[in-house]
Amino acid sequence: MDVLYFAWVRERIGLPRERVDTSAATVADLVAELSAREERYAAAFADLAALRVAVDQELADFDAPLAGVREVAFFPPMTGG
Amino acid sequence: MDVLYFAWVRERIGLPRERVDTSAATVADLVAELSAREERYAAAFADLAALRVAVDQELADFDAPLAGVREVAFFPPMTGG
Amino acid sequence: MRIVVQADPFDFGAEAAAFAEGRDDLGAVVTFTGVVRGDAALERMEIEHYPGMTEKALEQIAAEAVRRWDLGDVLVIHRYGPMRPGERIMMVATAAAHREAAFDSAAFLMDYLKSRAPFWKKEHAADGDSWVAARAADEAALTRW
Amino acid sequence: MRIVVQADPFDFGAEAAAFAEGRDDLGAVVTFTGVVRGDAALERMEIEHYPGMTEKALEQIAAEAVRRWDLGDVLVIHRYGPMRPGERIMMVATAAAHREAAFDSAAFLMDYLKSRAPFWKKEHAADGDSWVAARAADEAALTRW
Repeated sequence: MDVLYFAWVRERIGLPRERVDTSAATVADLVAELSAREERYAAAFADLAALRVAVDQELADFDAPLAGVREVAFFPPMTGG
Repeated sequence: MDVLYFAWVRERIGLPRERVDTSAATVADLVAELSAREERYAAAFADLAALRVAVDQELADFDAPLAGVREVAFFPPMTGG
Repeated sequence: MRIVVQADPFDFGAEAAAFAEGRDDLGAVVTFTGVVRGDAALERMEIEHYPGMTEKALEQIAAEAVRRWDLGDVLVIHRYGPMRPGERIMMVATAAAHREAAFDSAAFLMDYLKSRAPFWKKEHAADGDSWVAARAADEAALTRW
Repeated sequence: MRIVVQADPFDFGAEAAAFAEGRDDLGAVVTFTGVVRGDAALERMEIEHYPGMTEKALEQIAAEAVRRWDLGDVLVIHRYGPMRPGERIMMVATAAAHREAAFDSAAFLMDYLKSRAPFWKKEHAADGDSWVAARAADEAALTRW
């Protein structure tokens, strides 16, 4: 699936999007998998309360299932308007 | 003093303004004086709850005093905007 | 603060564009525009006002808004005379640092303008003329401020 | 209903003038405009967004406003990319028969847009860059709807 990062999450991880092959069942499992990879991921995901997640471009919770999902995005709380 | 009429009060009385020489102490006294004059005044002032009054261009109550006042206006509730 | 009472139409786009233009201390601008609503029978609307008192009342209402909220600018334009359905009757605009003050003060201006500024609307229709009655809801709206 | 997401500046005056123009069933039109606020140190603001999701989120928010209020028209324009202090970031416009619906729906659109549409602001200042933090008050504002 495609994993996208925005704002300071993108800056901390160092890339805007990547292709991830995973068998993670939920968003939280995916976060654990990425955090185990490298320090920059662990740093970006250190405080989940400061993060928001979208699954296939809809806001979702960290326990959302990933079966059939094409795109997951991580970002800080939004500041539009 | 000048007495002004607006909207249907003006139409009912038949003129937009007139000069009135009066010794009425309050707006209510002036209303009684005008109503005693002619039927068209009595008709216009029949229901004071449906009327508003301004004394020297400020909204006022019917018991407002008239000493030193130059201009009194009678009109229905306002419908601007 | 600018208060305009006039018979002529006003250019809403130009007024909206010029209001608080380039002010970088004001993050939020709200405008409200009132338009003549029509139905099949309405031919025109005629607005009567009280010259002298009208300007004074609008200035007092705008000054009260400035006293209650931290506003960078306020504009009120209100027409009188004949208007057709679809024409713009009036506008208000408010500008503030944040959106809450801009929204609340614009709603406040409208509530007070509706019931405290000396304008009266008469509808001229195919089946006769009639003065628009004040809405009880408009008077009631004042109690929230 | 029109939703626009673009990098280019938009012509606020022209958009405001064209919105609901000549519609004689809509007596009340409200616009809100967001402007880049500056202080001495701010050189520019950069807005990042999530192409695809942004449009979808704005459409859902506008559709929800149309579901809750009887609106004749809705417009949302939001920019992304670099902007200078004083520039217009975005606007919403709503049109309804009466002012309550126009005011409430515009405030609703702004509250949801602030916290539910995927935009992020970064300030570039003489003394460094920083991401704008979400305000607790903005999240709290959603509970009133």
